[in-house]
Amino acid sequence: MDKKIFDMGPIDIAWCPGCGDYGILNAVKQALAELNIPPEKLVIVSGIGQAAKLPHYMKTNFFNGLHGRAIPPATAIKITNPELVVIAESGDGDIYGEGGNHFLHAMRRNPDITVIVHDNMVYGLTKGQASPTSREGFKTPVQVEGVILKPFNPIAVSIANGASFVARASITDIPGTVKILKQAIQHKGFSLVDLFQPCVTFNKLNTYQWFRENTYYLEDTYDPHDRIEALKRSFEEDKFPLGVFYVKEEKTFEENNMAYEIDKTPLYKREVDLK
Amino acid sequence: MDKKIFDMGPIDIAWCPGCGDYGILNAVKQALAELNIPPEKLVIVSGIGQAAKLPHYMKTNFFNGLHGRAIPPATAIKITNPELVVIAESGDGDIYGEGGNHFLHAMRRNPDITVIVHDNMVYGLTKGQASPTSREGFKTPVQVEGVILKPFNPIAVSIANGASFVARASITDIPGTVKILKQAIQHKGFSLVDLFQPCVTFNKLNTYQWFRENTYYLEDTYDPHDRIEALKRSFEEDKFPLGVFYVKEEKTFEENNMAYEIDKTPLYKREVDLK
Amino acid sequence: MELKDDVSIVLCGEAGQGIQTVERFLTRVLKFDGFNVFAAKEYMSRVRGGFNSTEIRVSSNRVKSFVDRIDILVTLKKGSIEHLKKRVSNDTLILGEKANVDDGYDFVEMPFTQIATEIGDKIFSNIVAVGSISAMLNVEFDTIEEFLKAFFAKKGQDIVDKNVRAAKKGYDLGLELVKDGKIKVEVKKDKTVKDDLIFDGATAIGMGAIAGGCNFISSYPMTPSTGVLTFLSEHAKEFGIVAEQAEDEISAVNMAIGAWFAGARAMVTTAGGGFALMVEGMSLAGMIESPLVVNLGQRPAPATGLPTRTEQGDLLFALYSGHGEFPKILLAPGTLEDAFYLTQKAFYFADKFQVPVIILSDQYLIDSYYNVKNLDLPKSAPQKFVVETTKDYKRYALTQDGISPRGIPGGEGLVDVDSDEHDESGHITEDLELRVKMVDKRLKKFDAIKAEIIPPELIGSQKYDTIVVGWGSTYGPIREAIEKIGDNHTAFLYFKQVYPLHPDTKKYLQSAKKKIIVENNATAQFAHLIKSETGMDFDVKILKYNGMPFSTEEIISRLREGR
Amino acid sequence: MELKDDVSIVLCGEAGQGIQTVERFLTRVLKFDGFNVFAAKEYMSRVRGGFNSTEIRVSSNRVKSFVDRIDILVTLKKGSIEHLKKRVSNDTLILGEKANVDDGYDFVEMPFTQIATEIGDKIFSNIVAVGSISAMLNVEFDTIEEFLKAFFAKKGQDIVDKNVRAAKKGYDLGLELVKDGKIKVEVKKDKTVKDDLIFDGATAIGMGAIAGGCNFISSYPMTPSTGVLTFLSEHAKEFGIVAEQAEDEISAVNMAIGAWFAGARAMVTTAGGGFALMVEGMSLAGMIESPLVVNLGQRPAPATGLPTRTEQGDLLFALYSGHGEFPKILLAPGTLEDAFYLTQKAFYFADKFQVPVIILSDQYLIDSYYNVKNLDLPKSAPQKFVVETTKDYKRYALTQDGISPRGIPGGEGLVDVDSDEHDESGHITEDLELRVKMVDKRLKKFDAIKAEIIPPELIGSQKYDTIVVGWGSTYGPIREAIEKIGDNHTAFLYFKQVYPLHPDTKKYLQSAKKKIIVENNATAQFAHLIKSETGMDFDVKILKYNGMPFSTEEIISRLREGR
Ligand SMILES: Cc1ncc(C[n+]2csc(CCOP(=O)(O)OP(=O)(O)O)c2C)c(N)n1
Ligand SMILES: Cc1ncc(C[n+]2csc(CCOP(=O)(O)OP(=O)(O)O)c2C)c(N)n1
Ligand code: SF4
Ligand code: SF4
Ligand SMILES: [Mg+2]
Ligand SMILES: [Mg+2]
Repeated sequence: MDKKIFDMGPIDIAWCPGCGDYGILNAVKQALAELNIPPEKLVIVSGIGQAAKLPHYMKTNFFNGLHGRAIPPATAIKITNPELVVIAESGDGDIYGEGGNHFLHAMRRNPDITVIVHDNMVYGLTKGQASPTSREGFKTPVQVEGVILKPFNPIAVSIANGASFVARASITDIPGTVKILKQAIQHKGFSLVDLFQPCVTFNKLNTYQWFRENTYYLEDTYDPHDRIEALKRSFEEDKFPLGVFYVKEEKTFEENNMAYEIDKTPLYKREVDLK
Repeated sequence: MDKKIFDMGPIDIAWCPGCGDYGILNAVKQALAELNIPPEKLVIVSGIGQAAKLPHYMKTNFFNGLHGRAIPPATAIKITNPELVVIAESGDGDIYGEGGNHFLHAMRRNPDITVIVHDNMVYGLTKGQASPTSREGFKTPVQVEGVILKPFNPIAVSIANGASFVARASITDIPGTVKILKQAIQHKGFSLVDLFQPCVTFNKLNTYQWFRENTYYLEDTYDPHDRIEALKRSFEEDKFPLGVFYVKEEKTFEENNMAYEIDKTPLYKREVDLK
Repeated sequence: MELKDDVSIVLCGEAGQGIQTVERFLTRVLKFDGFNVFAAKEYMSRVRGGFNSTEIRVSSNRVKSFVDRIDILVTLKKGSIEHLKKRVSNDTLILGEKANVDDGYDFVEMPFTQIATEIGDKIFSNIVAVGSISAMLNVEFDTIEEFLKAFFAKKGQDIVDKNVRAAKKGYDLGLELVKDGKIKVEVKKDKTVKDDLIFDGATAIGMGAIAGGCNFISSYPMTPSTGVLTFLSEHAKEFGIVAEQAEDEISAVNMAIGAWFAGARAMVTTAGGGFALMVEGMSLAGMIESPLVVNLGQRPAPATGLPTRTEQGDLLFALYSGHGEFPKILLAPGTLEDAFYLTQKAFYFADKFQVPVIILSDQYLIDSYYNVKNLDLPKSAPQKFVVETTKDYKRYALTQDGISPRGIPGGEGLVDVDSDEHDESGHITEDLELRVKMVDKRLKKFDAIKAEIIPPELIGSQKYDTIVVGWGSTYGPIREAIEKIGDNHTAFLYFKQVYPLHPDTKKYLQSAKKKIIVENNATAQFAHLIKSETGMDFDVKILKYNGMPFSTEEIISRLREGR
Repeated sequence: MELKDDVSIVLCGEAGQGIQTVERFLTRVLKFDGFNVFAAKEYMSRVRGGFNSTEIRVSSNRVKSFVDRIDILVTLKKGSIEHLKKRVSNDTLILGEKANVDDGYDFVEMPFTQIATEIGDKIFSNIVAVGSISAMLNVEFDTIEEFLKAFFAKKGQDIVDKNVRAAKKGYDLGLELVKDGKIKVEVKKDKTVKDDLIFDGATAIGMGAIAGGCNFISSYPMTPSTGVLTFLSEHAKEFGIVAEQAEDEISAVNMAIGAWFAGARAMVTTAGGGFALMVEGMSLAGMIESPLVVNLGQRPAPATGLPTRTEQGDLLFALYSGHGEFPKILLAPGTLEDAFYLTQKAFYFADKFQVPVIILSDQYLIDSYYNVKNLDLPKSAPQKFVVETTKDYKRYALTQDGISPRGIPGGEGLVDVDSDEHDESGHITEDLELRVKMVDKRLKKFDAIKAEIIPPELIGSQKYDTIVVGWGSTYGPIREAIEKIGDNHTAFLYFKQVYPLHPDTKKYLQSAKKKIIVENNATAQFAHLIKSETGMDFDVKILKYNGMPFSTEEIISRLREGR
């Protein structure tokens, strides 16, 4: 399938020139096209932020909800209509900060959704405050002497918390990112892709160059089925590993749900029978 | 110091006869007494639930706030007056469920507070629905065919998320619990004690006997400074290890805070100087 | 003592003693035997100990109200009489075992436990009690036996037998009292009542939801609203309902909105504190024009307040919930029948107008039950307002009435919704003229909504000079009070939809010399709302906010005192 | 063209082009040179691109209002004129570089970039522009030079020189226009203005907080409220303020309440969506009687709405925020001075009455600034109402006025607070009589609060027959409009405290033949509130809800048209 099918034609995109989000928009379209997922069968759920504007820039069904709240509607949409491909996509502040509790518990349900986090280590739309993944010492108008909180490690926490697919990508390598996104979307169950994205305007610390210099791919021999090994690698921060850290097969929220025990027709197609 | 100093005298306690919370109340008083912490210098912050009623049953300053919200006030109280010993204590549903986002991010600040979670693997006060730590298959009036979510593992998540002190205890052994509580309170920084507590009324699965049979203490030779080792042990669930899984020395939120950079007097004692 | 046509039996003891069981058995047995029954409970926020009580009214006519009067008090724990002292009078017949009766009161010894132990286990004492009380009310023993057999069938013959024996012993005990003339009860039976339904408010709302096509509920447990989640969970499999306990109320409301987006019919059930966490979601529903049904089970606040008590304190909070300006609908059932019909209607309103609909219930309504002469279930599946989408589909197409045809993803067209201000296709916009169009569009829906407002019911004299206004769960006591007062110049105006306010409201009030509002709160919130809409004041405000519902007697006396 | 006494200069270009810089420099330079300045910005929710504009009014008298009129438009991007077309007239002098001017408009070529490049870098073009505009207003060049030297000192001599050269070139360019008679501006200078302060609404609120003794702020970033968090963060070290960015708004509000409990003076700053997540905390503050100060920076909603625009749409939402019934106070500054004094006052109210106090600001107020003739800072540290506790201390001791002396932990006594209903010592209770006492206690505080309500200000004719009512940020345009209309029968009643409503409100309204409300929202929320309290209606409702503030001209014409 040609990724043009997702193109909006000439529109005004609100992102800064050079923003990593353009690359992500491309990679997402590419991955979906290669997987032959048509816009009509796709729903992208986002919160609020620069990252969360992504669905506005491609042809798809979308639910651009509240800041921090992309995952609950995504979970509900998937179980209401399992025939849809559901992607929750937003920023690091949105999903790990405001939405942290949903992030934590959604993976326990293991709905078959893909969560893509534009991790630019900053709050972009609100003009540059620290995000949960901001590095210690990162200076901002609010963290005037630099961040004193330990950065949140989404990879380690997700693995420890039993997520069934955990990966990290960096948009500094689009083809590599497309490959990872495809695996994530194809994975049956909750999949997380923490996606490094340079914010050229508010994050002068974690730039394209920084991400290039501070990342590398897990070697081909790496086995993503060993949880402890995955955790070891997730703690590496001198250079951040990219790739799929951890995968496990597990029944999904939809498969386990009582509503689908007797009848498999999607919820939205059913009629109540009051007898 | 004699733990009687915390006694309220004859009061009507709302807990069920035989509830593990009585043991916790005892253990907490005992630990505080052995550490010579007088009621006036102590603040217990709790949320809402059976566990959260604890501060009402002992002489202490307390802030019995909202369900799920024990940790934010505890963090604020400690930094406003670092001279106080601050304990946040509540139920598993309260701290891991409703309050999950605060749990996740508070440890990144590393305030010098102790978080004690009465982990009875059920929502007690609301009459027996599943909590985040409920075991798969646990049947309740809401989870009629049994819990389908993977149980939340507070120990693993806390270690992965960089908490500076992570321990588990079981009130089926009060002396052992007192020992762990003392270490937690003495630890300078954020300390978590996930405390197994039988709910004799609504949890017929995880009983006193179950907790006794399914727990054991980490061996004396165990070194709590190795994060990977700690994680390995945190995943053991055939029998749950008790004791201190992980410890690390780290500057606290109070020590790092700009408000205390120039002047060390507790916030509450200061006067603004408008020059 | 002699009791005629209307008997109030109260059981009081501690949490965990099985009062609920007695209540459940007794009310059902009585109904099966042809009695009209009403039951309401009052309990503490604890699982064991303390003092809980249940009132069971048995009556020759249908009754739907709580009364203070206690004709027969069965005390299961010392301290019960003290706990109920305001309601116990010299006419109250006290039954119980010596150990469980407060000192200094005449009572009739009822050796429930002793009998139970003889049969084999203390736990049978509840059944013994059921037997005794049934006898006093001259219930046929067969009815009891039949009921127990059916109820315990699965438990095996032995259990059945023991329970029947226990009931029989208790029954005989009761008969003695009657023989000894200690008590004489004359309440008419009505064979047809046998086939009535009997359920509580939580069930009424749950059934109404199913009738309204609800197939998704995401909620977080919170007294007194949890019963609705439990009810729908129990029926999840048979009706194909996704019943999810969310990690918090924020997730619950955002899941429900997501579910509607994909084509489900979703609701949430919660209480004030949980609803407080949902108000951002209310605003989201308002902006993306999503249907949403909320059962807001009110309880005394602020904050945690009195978790297991009742109050009508969240009306204005619910009315203005959510930042910004958008339409919403507030319903307030005063009877179990209305709880059923209004919940069903809530789904219709939500779906048709694409707005959030809040059902303002409360602990009193949710926990009380009585026999209902069957509900007329919808003949057909509920009307749905979802349209098939075509290639050129625009979710927010500007229309005459402001309502844009609502499609769901999966069809030909793309369905895009946005919490930012958006254009017709659902895409974010900063076009300030479009902003105005969209605000007008959303607010215009009020006109359509107003065309279908459920009118208030006028009860009592049509040529009134005194009008008593009430909303929601105060219906029972007010109605009974008005009937008991029975003069020809007082009427009761019962609002089951409190917002938008029905246009006739002003007319109704203007034709009264004296206007009285009755509310189960401290600040007369509905009076405030009425004034903000009509400019009219009430002469008398009868308010109650100690956590208990109004009783019939209380309304009568306060109407007489006029305060 | 000739301009006298009041000039409106608008700069328009895309986000990231440095309009903010020009604004900051120009306003300060002008003030230093003795001009009264006012500036307000209008921007899109994006970091780069789009169209943002800033209006700078330079005037012989102090001005505090946005005007539609544009005398001089500096366009920095093609499309700017289109973006502002409603405000551009034939009298508008358009300045810019050909490439940045929409086709078909007369304009004066200003080679800002070219000059800048000559100097060494395009970035200097902003300074060139500052120079040119200054010249047209006949600012002394020394003032500019002085300012630039001070401003760039740290950056080193070379940067200073280049900027001064850029400014000079721009200045000469401006002078030419004046010489060529292309423009002639006569605005009086006032030497004393030189020493005025100049700051925006966010700073005013931040300074007011510090003056009120604020030493703790926990918040989550949200436009337009973030500036207050930023301001206090910048001053955290010097004033000893804990300024914490919370993980979410729920944490923020619960931290703030915890901080007050331990003895800090805390506030939160947020917008509607964030406040929605804080309303449970509002209820908590109400129940445990904790002081709390909230800056609610309003913006167009529902939901995300128009994040960077302005609106007054959260009044009723804020008023009834939080489940249950408890007192709160709502303040609404209309000027920067009031933003300062009211925020300071908010801490006094919160601490004295132990209630939450909400400051209803908005994007327009927060982002606009003008020169202020110094604020009188409190001579002494703010009054505090915290008491030393003794052994027998009871946090909720029942008192005459309902206010219990508030102690903090660390003293002799124990300080216990509980979100459940509680007894005097703060312990959970189910005593229903005590419940009533505690509800009465909390509500009784209203009496004390009402004794200190800040009265509305009557502006204009004292013998009015037409009264125009406004609240908060509409002050500027309404006041200027009334002054310009200048008849002797119209008055403006400005409310800076909107709740509780001042008792004279009714009197003020009754003495008018015609009552007009002006609100920056779609549903006239304040009119609604006034009616619910006084029963009085407004004859005319002048509402605006496209995300822009009212302009002086708009108020004038709509007052004339009466709609
Ligand atoms: C409840 C709520 N709080 C705060 C905001 C303001 N807000 C909008 S986007 C954002 C954070 C953006 O950061 P991130 O999620 O990392 O996305 P990015 O812009 O960096 O892509 C915030 C705090 C909001 N819209 N809603
Ligand atoms: C916002 C909010 N949601 C829900 C509730 C209802 N509630 C009270 S306690 C509780 C959970 C109790 O479980 P847990 O925290 O594990 O404590 P336990 O009773 O088991 O000790 C809930 C859901 C509440 N009080 N507030
Ligand atoms: S601010 Fe940062 S994240 Fe946002 S669009 Fe610009 S570069 Fe991208
Ligand atoms: S319900 Fe469970 S947790 Fe609560 S008091 Fe009883 S035994 Fe303890
Ligand atoms: Mg980000
Ligand atoms: Mg629990």
